[in-house]
Amino acid sequence: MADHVKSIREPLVHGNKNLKTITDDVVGIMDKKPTGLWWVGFFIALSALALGIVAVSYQIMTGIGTWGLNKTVGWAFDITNFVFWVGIGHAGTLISAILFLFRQKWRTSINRSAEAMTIFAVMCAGMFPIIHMGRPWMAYWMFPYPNTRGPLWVNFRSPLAWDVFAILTYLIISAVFWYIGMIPDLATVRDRAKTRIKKAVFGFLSFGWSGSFKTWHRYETVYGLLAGLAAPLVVSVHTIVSFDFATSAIPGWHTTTFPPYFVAGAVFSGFAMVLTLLIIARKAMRLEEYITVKHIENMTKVIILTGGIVTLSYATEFFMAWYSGNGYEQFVFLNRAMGPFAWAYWIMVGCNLITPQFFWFKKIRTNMLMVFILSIFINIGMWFERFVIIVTSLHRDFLPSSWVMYKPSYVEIATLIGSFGLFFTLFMLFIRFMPIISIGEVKSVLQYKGRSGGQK
Amino acid sequence: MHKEKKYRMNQMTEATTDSVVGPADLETTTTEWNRRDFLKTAGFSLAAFMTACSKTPVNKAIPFLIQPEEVIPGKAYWYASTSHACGSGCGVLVKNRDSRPIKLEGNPDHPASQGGLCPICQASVIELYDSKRIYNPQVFRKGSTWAALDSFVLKNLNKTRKQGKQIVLLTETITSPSIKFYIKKFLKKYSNASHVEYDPISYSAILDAHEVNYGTRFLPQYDFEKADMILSLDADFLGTWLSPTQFTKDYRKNRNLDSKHISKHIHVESRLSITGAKADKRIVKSPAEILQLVKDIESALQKNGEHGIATNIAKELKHYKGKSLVISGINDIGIQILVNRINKFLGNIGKTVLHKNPSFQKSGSDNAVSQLLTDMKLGKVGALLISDVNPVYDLPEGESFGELMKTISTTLLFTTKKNETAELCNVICPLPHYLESWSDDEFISGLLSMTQPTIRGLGDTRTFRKSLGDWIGYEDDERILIRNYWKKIYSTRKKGNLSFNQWWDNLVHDGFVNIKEKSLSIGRYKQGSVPKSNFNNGMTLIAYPSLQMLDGRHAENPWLQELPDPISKLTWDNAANLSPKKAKELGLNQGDVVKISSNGNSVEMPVYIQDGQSDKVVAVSLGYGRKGTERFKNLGPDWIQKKVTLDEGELVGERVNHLLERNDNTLTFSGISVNITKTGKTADLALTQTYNTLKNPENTAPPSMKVRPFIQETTFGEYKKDPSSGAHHGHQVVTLWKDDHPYEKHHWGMAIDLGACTGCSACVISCQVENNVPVVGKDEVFRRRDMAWMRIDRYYSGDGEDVDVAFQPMMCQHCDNSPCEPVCPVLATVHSSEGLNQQVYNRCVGTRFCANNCPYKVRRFNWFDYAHNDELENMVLNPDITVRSRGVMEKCSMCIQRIQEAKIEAKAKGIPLADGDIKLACQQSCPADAITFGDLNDKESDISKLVEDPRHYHVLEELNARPTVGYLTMVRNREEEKGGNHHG
Amino acid sequence: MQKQLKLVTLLIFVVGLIIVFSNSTYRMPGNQQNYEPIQPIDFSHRLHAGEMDIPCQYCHYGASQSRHAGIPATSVCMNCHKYVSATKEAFQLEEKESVFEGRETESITSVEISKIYEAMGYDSQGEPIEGKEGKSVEWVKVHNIPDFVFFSHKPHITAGVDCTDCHGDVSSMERIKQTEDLSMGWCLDCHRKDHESLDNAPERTQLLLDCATCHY
Amino acid sequence: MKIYFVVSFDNEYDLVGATQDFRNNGFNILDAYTPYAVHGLDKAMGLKPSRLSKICFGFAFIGLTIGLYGQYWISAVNWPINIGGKPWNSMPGFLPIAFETTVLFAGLGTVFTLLWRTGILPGRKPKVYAPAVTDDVFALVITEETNTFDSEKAENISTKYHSIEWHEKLESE
Repeated sequence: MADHVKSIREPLVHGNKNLKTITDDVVGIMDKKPTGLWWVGFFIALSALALGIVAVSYQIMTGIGTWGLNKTVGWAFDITNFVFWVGIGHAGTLISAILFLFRQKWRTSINRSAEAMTIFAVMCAGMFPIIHMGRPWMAYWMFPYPNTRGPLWVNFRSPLAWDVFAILTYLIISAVFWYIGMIPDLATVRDRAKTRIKKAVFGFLSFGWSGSFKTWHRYETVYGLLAGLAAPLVVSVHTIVSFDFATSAIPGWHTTTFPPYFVAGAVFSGFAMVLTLLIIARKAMRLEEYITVKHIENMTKVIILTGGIVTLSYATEFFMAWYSGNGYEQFVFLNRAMGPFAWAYWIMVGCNLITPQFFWFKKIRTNMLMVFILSIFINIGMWFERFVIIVTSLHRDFLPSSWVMYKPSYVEIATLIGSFGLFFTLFMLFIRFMPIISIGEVKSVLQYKGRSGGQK
Repeated sequence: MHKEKKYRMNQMTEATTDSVVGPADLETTTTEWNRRDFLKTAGFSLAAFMTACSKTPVNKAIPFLIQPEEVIPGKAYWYASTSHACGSGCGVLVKNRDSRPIKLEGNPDHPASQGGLCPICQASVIELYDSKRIYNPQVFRKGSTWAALDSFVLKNLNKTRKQGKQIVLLTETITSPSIKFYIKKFLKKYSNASHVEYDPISYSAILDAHEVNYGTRFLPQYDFEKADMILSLDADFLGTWLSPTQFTKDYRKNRNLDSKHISKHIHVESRLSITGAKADKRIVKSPAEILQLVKDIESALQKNGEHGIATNIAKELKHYKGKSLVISGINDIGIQILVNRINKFLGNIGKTVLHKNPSFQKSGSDNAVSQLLTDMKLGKVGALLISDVNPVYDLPEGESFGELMKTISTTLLFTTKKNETAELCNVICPLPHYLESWSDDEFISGLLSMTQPTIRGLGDTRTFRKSLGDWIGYEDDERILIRNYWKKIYSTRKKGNLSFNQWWDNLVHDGFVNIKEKSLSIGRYKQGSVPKSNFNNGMTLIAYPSLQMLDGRHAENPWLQELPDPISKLTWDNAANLSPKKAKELGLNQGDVVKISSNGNSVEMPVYIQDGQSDKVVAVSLGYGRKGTERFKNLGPDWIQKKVTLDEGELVGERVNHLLERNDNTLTFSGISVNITKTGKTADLALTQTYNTLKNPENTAPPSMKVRPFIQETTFGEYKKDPSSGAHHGHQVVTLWKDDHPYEKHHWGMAIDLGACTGCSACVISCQVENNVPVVGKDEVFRRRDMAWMRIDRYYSGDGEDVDVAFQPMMCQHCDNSPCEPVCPVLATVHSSEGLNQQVYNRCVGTRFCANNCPYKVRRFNWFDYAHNDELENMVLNPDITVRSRGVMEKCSMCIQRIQEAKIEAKAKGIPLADGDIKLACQQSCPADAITFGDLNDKESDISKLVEDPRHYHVLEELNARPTVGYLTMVRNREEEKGGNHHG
Repeated sequence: MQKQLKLVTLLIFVVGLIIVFSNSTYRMPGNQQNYEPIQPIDFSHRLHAGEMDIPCQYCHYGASQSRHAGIPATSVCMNCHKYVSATKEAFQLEEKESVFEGRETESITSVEISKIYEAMGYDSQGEPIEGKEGKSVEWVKVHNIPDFVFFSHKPHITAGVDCTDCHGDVSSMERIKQTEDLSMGWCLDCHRKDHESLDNAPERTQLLLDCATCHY
Repeated sequence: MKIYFVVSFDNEYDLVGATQDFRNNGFNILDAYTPYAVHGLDKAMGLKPSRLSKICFGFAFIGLTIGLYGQYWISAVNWPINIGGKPWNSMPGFLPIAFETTVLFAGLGTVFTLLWRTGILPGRKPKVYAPAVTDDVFALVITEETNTFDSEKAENISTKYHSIEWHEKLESE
């Protein structure tokens, strides 16, 4: 009497898939040889990574002087990249945790790749606090470990100490959340594996998962708990990253609007990066049926929301500066808009304010090429937002005698390219060797959850 | 009456020439694997962590062989000596650590320095350890011994006498009575010899004018303390003119705000100098206009004719008869004669212009030099002995002088360093640095200053006096030559009735002694006629001695090359300063390279737009383009984007001396007509400050704050009415926090009087010497990564010619609620229980958040490992302070090493620390006593009184960082009703 | 069976770790405790400071006046060793031998003391040789404080700290050994104590916990 | 002697129905093996809600106390250092890290308890009762003593819910 319920809602997975075809589609990608497009993407990413590694090792050997910094502008590309990559990381956890708590079923086909993107982005981000140090070989002093110096611990009042804990917790929790979610799929891959090595590797990786429902029952509880923990973590990590600026005394940084402004900016640039990646991945890996236009559309709607919040934040900053009557704050914002770095400021405002407005039109929302291009513009805008916040507030703050211009050095640009290289290399490897889509969860949202396919 | 012995006296009797410590054999014994590399790799590789008993680096401890008494390793002791860095003869105390001098401080009792020193003197200590000095005599550019050199010289001198040619001794002003005596003996021995004196920065016009007016050629002494009214015509007496440290000390004595009136200082100049910056009233005039002004003032004093500004200056001068002082730094006889007449008319002679005990600091004569040039052209000169001057560089006719030298058979140069003249001489006698030689000097008549060696001579050098002594036939050594001379004339010159030996020991111990003035026959005053001066009215050139380079003798000094010019903030270069209007007129902007040419000679240099400069003048600083500065070619860290600032064969800056003119026997440094042409090339100027005013830029100025309130300024009149005038607004300190940190023992504080600070930057160099601050090179300064812990911010207000200048020395403010401490993640910067912000170099990992968060931007970061591989130059490092490696933050530590040393000393003696026991390096060296340091918990200390002073304020008080460094409002003696506080 | 095997290997590993970490041979990098290098001259502190009870500051006179206690110059050794050129027993033995062999008793010099004479540029009898330049003895530094620490003996001597507190019982050491690890924590244990106990430093120690006390 | 009766279905609805039926008929259900978490199967098998959420709260509480007291002890008790004039006990400054340690302890604690409780650990071999359970087959395992097992009723229920396959297996203790 297995009747299937015809839902009035549009099916989440097109092309009347059934359980078997889903497994074949997703695991099939891992068996086939990668397409030419994949190899091209991989080599570009790898060469960028190599350039980055050369630049970073040269900088660590020679000194921070190889960057374009000076005594007034102590941070520029390094912390811009850090905040940029941490920001991108947050979309993944948002999709997998917060949308899970909101029971948004459409997240199932994109949450695995989004979480992977999170971990790779946070790894890129985690690299910068270490290499931006003058003496990275003493970086272990950032941890409060018992030592023979009295013991001399750590300054817990410093936002950088908070950053260390925040980024590490975020990396650990989202990695655990991603891996736990993947264990059932690894088991599926293990059972389908043909070659002995794959069987051994995935056998080891899948922790002996046998699909027992008693395990599933506890697994679902833990998955819910982890989602519950990861959700506030998203908001708290980027709040703490924004504290790096909010708790300082520099005009243009010292505003209480920073935490919500940064979190919205993070989700905004995170979703843009997810869009950029998935539009390529769905084309390259032929997953159009799983990552449907509906998914892309939903994500663009989130971008409209968060884009709006970011624009509101720009306006609030200007209003607060005017309203506060504090001459230094007013100067910083006038200097941002009309000073020497005005070009960066207008790129930022242009990208972050105008691009989301295009998504109001359904035609644009569903046109993959347009969405791809706009998502890139958003990330350019968001990179410049962090650059403008950091450099313009530093290069002209209180005493005019220390006003200075900043120009990036080649090593700094190479490090930025290197960080993109690292991100895309890891993502390419993930696409190639891991199940891109969470098989278990997609199966659980099929219209007809059985073997014989949709129309019985 | 033997005083309590404070300073050590050099016991060495004879200059030990046998075992000489050359630079080569100064190897140190660190093993190849020193501790810092070990820790660095340990941090990097965990392997060291695993090895149970890693090979410990073996360090040696090597004691003395024979223990010299009173020398305890690690304990500093002091010598009293005299500085020969710039020829104004300040008395110095030389701090000696482990038998090497590392720091100079002014001798508080010495009348010339009165405790202060100028930046040039502070920086001259590194030139002692210059591995590129000449360390042994050279004949025909081959190293040889003194004996061979002496025989060669004597042989040639006799040969020249036989040929009937002249022997010329060309020297700078000789201030040592013993050298004058031995020169007289030398001239007696060689009848055809003559002695010519000249000063690279010539003052001969003053001496010649006094010859016209008083019959004898002398330079009077100027007493700024008694001068209630000072009219200075382009004489930078607070910066580079004659004896700036002494003048600054005296100038400040007469500006005590508590007395009923303070001195009034009117300054007339064509370029902006630091004296002009401090003047109460500053008038900008080109040299020709200054000549006209002096004429008008002189005639206005005689009450004939109405001459506008000249008449009210004359009126004021008459008001201060007998208590005023008129001086001029322009090397033109006409102007100097007019100045003499005005001083005579006002009755200042004997009051502020002292003729009875004149100054012997400058007695060079341009006339004698032009005479020498004609003789050399006629080939009359057979032997040329040059001592410690560089004529090929200094004189306008430098090239031709060089050619003529080639025609002379024996040319001999006494010098410490290779320079332009040394290349053309066939005999070079290396001179010792003044810190390793004996000398007696009478810079001011009646004051004998002693110079004694503070280290055993590096290299095989010999002084000019010893060489003369050997050639005349005296066999004994340096010290005996001086001692015997003074023993002979002791009876005629002694004051008081000490035995000679006792007198001599006091002299060597104290560094100076007052002796009877030599009577100078000064004739009756004659009006004298004013010769026609040839300043022309078009575009003229002014070549001025810059505060760091003076006449270029210290061009090889890295500290001075990197010291930013107090006005233009330019380092490692000299530039053609043009006024903004003139530059716009010629279509030039900053950094364009222009060609300045005048009658055939030309020079190419970048333009610097200088506010407050006359439109008819282009000002260029002397002392640059000196051979020997090519050593700085690859100074500074090496990395891919490093811009090599000196190409092959290029020198630091451009030589300008060949543009000077010599008309009717005086060397004119200003008023030379030039024309300026664009060359289309551009050059980077390494400036340490590129935004020069407290006004916000036009397009981004917020309505609520047009001008930033960091400088408070008022006039003396308003100050008398309301002492807190000029203050911006009271700031009431509000805090939510419980005060967990009361300062029970000490609470160190500092106050800087903006009215006193002249911007001379002696504090910047003194701080650099004391705290081992590295030199980074032109490219790094251009990238704004200079390392000096102190910077002097110079803010203009007003624009064009009528500009007010304010100097604000800015260093770490040691805030109580410091923004930098809470943001450091590894506790590398924390607050001490005595109110100081501590920067722990070995704990810092270099995140640089503290530097970003500091509102005053006073923190410096070690971007690279700055090279310390010159073994000899490392001798100047202060052993009490760690030399920072790369990746570490550093900043003003308020000379914590001096505070600790004084506390340890007081605790050892069991007496409490008194106010004034601790003097910071900057405070000690300041000629204007602008910096006060002390314990805020001690209510009787100077600093506590200053904190209560209504003039006292903090910069950025509204941030509630609660800095402990306070500033005092600048008070100018000026009547303008708007209080002159453009600074708003 | 397979489970027991795993348990056993785990146990061995833990025990091994405890052995390695606990015994004194293992030291963190930079910790020089029990460092006892061979010196160029086998100078015995037991004999000089112990038996003959020469006060520390006779040779290390810098301790009360400067940051370095200072190793004595060779001329300080010569104050006594100009007369003492060998041990008393050696002299008595020589006398007995010379009487036995019926020859003159020459003055003998022990091996170590001859090194002093050689350093001073003297002959084996301790007489100066014309024109011979002496060379200081290159002692091996035992107590090496890192160069970013400004340790000064003077305030410690003023505060009445005894030499043995930091250098251990030197008067019983044949060769100087670093007994304490001289780590920052070790110094702070003393700096944290209230100093009523020490005679003339009765102040509270909060001042001594400032970083600038030792790091600048 | 125990007997294991394994029945496989090809869709989740049959599995849930069959499980409910077996339980009503008093069979002892060992476990079900499904490719994904079937909704409603836990009620059908009569599983109690998992105690892991309480354990998660426990770990979170531990994390919070360690975070807060740890920072206070370090900053104000062990070595109080004056940092920018801030009071010794600057509680607001300790909150961010306290939150992070709470989440970290809660997350890791719960996950390790899960892995330990369900026995899925790296290198473990899976227990396989029916093939392709991780692909598209839904299996149910009943275990009874051999003598009390009514195999005939079991087969009726299996066929009633169109089971695709079933078999019995004897497992020696």
